[in-house]
Amino acid sequence: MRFRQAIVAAMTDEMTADESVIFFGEDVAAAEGPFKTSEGLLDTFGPIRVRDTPISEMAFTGAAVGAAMMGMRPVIEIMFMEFLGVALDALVTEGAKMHYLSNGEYSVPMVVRASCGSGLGFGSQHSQTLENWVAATPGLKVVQPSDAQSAYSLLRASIQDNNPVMFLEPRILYAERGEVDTSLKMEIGKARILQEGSEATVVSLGNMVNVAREAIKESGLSVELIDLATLVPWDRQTVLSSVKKTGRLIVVEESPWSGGWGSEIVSYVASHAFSALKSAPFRITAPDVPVPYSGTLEARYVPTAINVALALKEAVKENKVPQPWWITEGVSK
Amino acid sequence: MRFRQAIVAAMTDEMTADESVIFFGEDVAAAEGPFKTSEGLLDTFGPIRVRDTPISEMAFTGAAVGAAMMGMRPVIEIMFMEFLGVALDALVTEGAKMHYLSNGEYSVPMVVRASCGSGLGFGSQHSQTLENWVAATPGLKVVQPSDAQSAYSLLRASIQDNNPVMFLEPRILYAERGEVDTSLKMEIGKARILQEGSEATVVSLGNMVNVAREAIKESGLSVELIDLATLVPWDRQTVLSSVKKTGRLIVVEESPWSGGWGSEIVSYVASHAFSALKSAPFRITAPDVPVPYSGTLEARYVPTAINVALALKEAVKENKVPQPWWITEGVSK
Amino acid sequence: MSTSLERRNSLKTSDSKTDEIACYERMLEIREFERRTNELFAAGEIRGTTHLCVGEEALNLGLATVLNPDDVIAATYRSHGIALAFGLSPHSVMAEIMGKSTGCAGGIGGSMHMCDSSVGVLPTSAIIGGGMPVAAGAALAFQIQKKKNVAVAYFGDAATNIGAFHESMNLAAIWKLPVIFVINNNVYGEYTRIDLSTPIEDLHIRAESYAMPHAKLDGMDIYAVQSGMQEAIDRARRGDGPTLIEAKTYRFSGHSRADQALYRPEGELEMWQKRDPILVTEQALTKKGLLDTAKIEEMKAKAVATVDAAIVQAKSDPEPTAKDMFSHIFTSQKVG
Amino acid sequence: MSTSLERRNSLKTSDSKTDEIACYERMLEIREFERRTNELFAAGEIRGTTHLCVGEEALNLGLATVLNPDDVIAATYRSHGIALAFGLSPHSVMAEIMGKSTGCAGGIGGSMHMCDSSVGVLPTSAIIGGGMPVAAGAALAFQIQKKKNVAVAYFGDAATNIGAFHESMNLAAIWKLPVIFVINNNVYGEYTRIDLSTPIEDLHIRAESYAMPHAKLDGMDIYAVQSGMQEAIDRARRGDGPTLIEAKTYRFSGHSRADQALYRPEGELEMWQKRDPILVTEQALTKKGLLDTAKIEEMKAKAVATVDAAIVQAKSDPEPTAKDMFSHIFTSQKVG
Ligand SMILES: Cc1ncc(C[n+]2csc(CCOP(=O)(O)OP(=O)(O)O)c2C)c(N)n1
Ligand SMILES: Cc1ncc(C[n+]2csc(CCOP(=O)(O)OP(=O)(O)O)c2C)c(N)n1
Ligand SMILES: [Mg+2]
Ligand SMILES: [Mg+2]
Repeated sequence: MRFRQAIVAAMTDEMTADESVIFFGEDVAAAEGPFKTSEGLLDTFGPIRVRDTPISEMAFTGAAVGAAMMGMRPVIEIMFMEFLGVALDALVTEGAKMHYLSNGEYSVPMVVRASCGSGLGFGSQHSQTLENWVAATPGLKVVQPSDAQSAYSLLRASIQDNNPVMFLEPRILYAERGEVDTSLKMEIGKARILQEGSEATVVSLGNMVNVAREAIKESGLSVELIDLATLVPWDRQTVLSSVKKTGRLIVVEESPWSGGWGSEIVSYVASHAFSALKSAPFRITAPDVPVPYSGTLEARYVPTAINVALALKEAVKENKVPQPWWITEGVSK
Repeated sequence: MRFRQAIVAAMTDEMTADESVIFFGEDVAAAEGPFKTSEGLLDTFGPIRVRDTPISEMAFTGAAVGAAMMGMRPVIEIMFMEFLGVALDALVTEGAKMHYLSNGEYSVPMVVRASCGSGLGFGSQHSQTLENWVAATPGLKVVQPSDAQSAYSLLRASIQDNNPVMFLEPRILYAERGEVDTSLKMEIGKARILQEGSEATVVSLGNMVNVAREAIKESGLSVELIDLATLVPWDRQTVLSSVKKTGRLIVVEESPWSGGWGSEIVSYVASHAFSALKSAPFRITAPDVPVPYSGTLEARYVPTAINVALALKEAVKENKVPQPWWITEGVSK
Repeated sequence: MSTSLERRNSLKTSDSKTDEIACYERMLEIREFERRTNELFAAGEIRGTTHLCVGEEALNLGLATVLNPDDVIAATYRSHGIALAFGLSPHSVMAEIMGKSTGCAGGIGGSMHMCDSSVGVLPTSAIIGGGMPVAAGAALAFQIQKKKNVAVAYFGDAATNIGAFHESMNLAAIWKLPVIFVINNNVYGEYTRIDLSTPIEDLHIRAESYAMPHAKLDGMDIYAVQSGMQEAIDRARRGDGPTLIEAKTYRFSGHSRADQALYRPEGELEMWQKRDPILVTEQALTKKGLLDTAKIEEMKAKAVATVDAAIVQAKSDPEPTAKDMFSHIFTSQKVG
Repeated sequence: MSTSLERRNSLKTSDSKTDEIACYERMLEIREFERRTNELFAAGEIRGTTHLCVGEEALNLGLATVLNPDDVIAATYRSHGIALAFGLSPHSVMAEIMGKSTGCAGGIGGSMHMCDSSVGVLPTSAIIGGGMPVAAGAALAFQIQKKKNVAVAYFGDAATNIGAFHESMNLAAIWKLPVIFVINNNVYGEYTRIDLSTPIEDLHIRAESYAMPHAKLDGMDIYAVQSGMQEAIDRARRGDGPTLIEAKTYRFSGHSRADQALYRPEGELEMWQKRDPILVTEQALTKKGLLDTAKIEEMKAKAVATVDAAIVQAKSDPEPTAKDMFSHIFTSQKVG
């Protein structure tokens, strides 16, 4: 099934299994979601549990917090991750802190689904991944699937989780197909080793996992590919073990060079597997620019398989840290 | 003068030098600022240029963007950094992208001043540093002074800058005194080497610079202390050169263990000064918890000079990466 | 020691006269509590910040008595009075303010963060507007669960200028949620008089933007609060949706901490002091023959003693330990 | 090639009859532009998304003619019509939509991000509510600079439920800013009819919450737009503060991209088509003897040719280069 259908399936299965799961967002009910990620939900579960909201992200995100505290399991959809910019307080400063501030008396089992990422020509205000807005929030989990299977399994796990979960869906994947075994469970906080390898470890997240997979193939090297899947709390153990085995770490990410999530991984590994490293760990990222609209430029914005493959070869064969393309090409510093 | 007076002085001097500088925020005019960071400004510059706003962070942050585009140089005060959670869009998604989206036709010379940090018993929703909300925003500069002098010089530089600047003021420093030479200029993007050393490089920001300074003294080691001062764009060159000289990097930060800004530094240095590193670079951070209110706990929340000193010794003398206290004490994983 | 629920229920017994006196007594307790809090703060025995509820006791008690313990309230940092009225003991509130492990939030929250799930006090928010959508969401849960409970969002006059107010009101109206938005219009937002930040006088008319019923009531008079609120609560329980209530009160103290409130126009405080909610209740009860001077003195002495005992106990209570700081980050169980 | 400013000024000459015809012609241009945009999108020649302005041409032109080129407008993603009306050439708008370096934002912005400082078109925002405080801020600058200029915030009906609307209105009112908030009430927000998200019918009454003057006007009639806006603009230039205007229009197209708008009640589109702004203008001008069938046909043909030429040119224009993506992140100079 398609990635977006995996979302629908996970929602359907959780709403069937648990009456307390409710769902709301802009145009998610009657219109079945701007990205068709809620096809059939209104029909199946009715207008009490599946609701369209006004354009009021602060109100409906905060409402999810309150409903979760009163025993429901709300899932909400933030159409584009950027829209959390008008509602961050409700999630990060209220929702994520309620369990703590209630001394454990209330829990906030809610999921904020948001589409993210570039590649579809939506321009600077509708194309970022923005993990950084939520990643340093004790009390909030952050999940990002990379294919239909993980979308299905991780969304179910997120809905079942008793804590607030930010569930980031790479928009470019919605139409992608993949096998989905609905009996397969995945745990939040567990990375997936997608392929084993001995010469380097590549850690990635979301759609960059697919870019990395292609790059590894292209490179012809023996590279271990880890889909982080959960960014908070991330699977330090799996990554560390892998790097201790391969001796090299490359993070491939869609976020900007400055401030992107990959630094967290490189930094931790540099601290805790230092002596195992055969060469310098590094990140391959987007440049420090807002996402450009032009198709030609947007295609260059995120790391490409070709670039990643070249970087992998440089890293493994020459123990080098490749410069980003904008530096080698002299278009920026 | 006190840190907060340095803020007042910088504001006064810029408002005197440039008529286009205006200032608004909650209770900044008649009441002269909740932290007395605008003493005398209303009296001196009058109610047209110095204004109290309603409690409407989204509106007045966005208004600063619009006023900046029309030739003013607005400075606004966000009383506690957390309040940007209701206004992030205006700064990050509008203000920081306007120059880009106008193809260079408009500029947005504005400064968002915000108090940040823990230590004063303000609890979970009024004590974070939250650099992560703004750090991955191409188009936005992020500055954080560590003493009265840098508060003065960097605020002036920020107001003179033609781009949006997030100016983070460690609240705990407001009452601290320090020498201020008003003729001293500091550049955004330049780190300050506060003391030279040969055995390790400590990189820090804001009030943690002071903690680090004390720790270094306490440790008796020869440690180079770098006050990053600007987080975006940070001074990669100064940090790299220092680490190449000392062979060790320790970042001391107030943000949480997961997602804090220090990873950016450790990651970059691990990538670009790998062979110069004598031992693993690491971070000393706050734990992954919301800031607790209790004075006893809050005192443990941020790195202390004693803890940092111990860590420095372990790092330099034993080439070890010390575990954070919550792990050694077994109170958390 | 009575529980929060018992203390709450003690305001609503089978005898309405007893209840009236109990409410008066609780108001005295709040007043005394805030007096001592202020003193302790000035003496440096409390850190951080505090926002006193002096002048708002009638509103606090009015809400506590018209709501049921299984209704919920999402209030603000200015919430000692709400907490005490809703049933929390002076000890658990004071211990919280002192950061002790026996505090209602284990000393983790502090003065701005009161909480007690047994009487529906949701963790109070220190962010303006933070609690409004949360209250709407709690009401949504009640609606879906087909419960008759209601949620109250309780906030200040100046908070009506934040975006969350607008969005929450609209959402509540379009979904007909059983939520009551209560503006505690105490005339000031921090150091700014409401008329300097807001171009209308009667804030409750903002409900018209959402075709929502609205009313103003005298927040200095507990009976006015009770009857004004009752209508809104009945509407909500009936399934007829939300209401915006504006309670006119006055902030007798400064905004927080050491604020001397020098920005107040001359005579304003004195004018409002004539309508001091405790005085108003005292007069009403005296008139009804339920109180006399002796009884009043006795009750005031009792409030002094109760609060003092709470402080003594809180002072000697243990601090939370480092482990407590890590206890409630993530939970494996659904609670609440 | 005329500049944006010349194209803008050509709508406001010394001869009002010429102007009326020029406006009609521009409306035809917008209509044809959107028709072709839709076609190109369907044919896969444009990526991303587009939001058409069909049905809103009278409002676009009304605003362009009552504002001066040194006034500013902060509009939304639905802004091809605003851009063209305000003076941008079909080529610079189409090139932007096609992501070419000759586009008004250098191909960096795309369909949702129009901009031209020479005629006061601030970068349009793709975030609901994003432009409202920005417009208020521009007005603040004008006020402080003692200029007589005004700023317009232009947004949709559904955008009146976002927090920024409330906050910006209140701020503008309390500071008496020369800003006009213009609701383009085209009945839908995405796929949702406004009455399903908003419990009132006349959105402009929300101005009462800020003691702000407000009015409704017929957005299908350029003369109604002009006269309704003029009063608001005069008020702002006089220093008497902001106004909320609700222009009633109808979104003849779907929300964006491939939306077929199947959610529309039967007959609704047809009803509104009778009030098609181009038809309305055509009839008015014909009645005044300024237009006849032949002239109309000629002008329509001209619009077709103009837009076609713009598309042909835009197609052959160069793509931006990698360097362009880095050109405008930080600036060393104050511009604008
Ligand atoms: C979003 C946000 N902005 C600003 C503040 C700072 N602040 C705390 S209380 C307050 C005044 C609130 O006034 P009001 O709503 O009237 O409530 P009162 O304090 O009078 O009870 C302000 C501005 C905040 N906590 N949150
Ligand atoms: C904060 C935010 N929330 C949601 C969206 C997604 N969105 C884009 S257009 C739109 C509908 C807006 O409707 P309206 O304001 O009536 O304007 P119209 O499109 O009809 O011109 C929505 C929900 C957004 N861009 N920003
Ligand atoms: Mg108030
Ligand atoms: Mg609309």
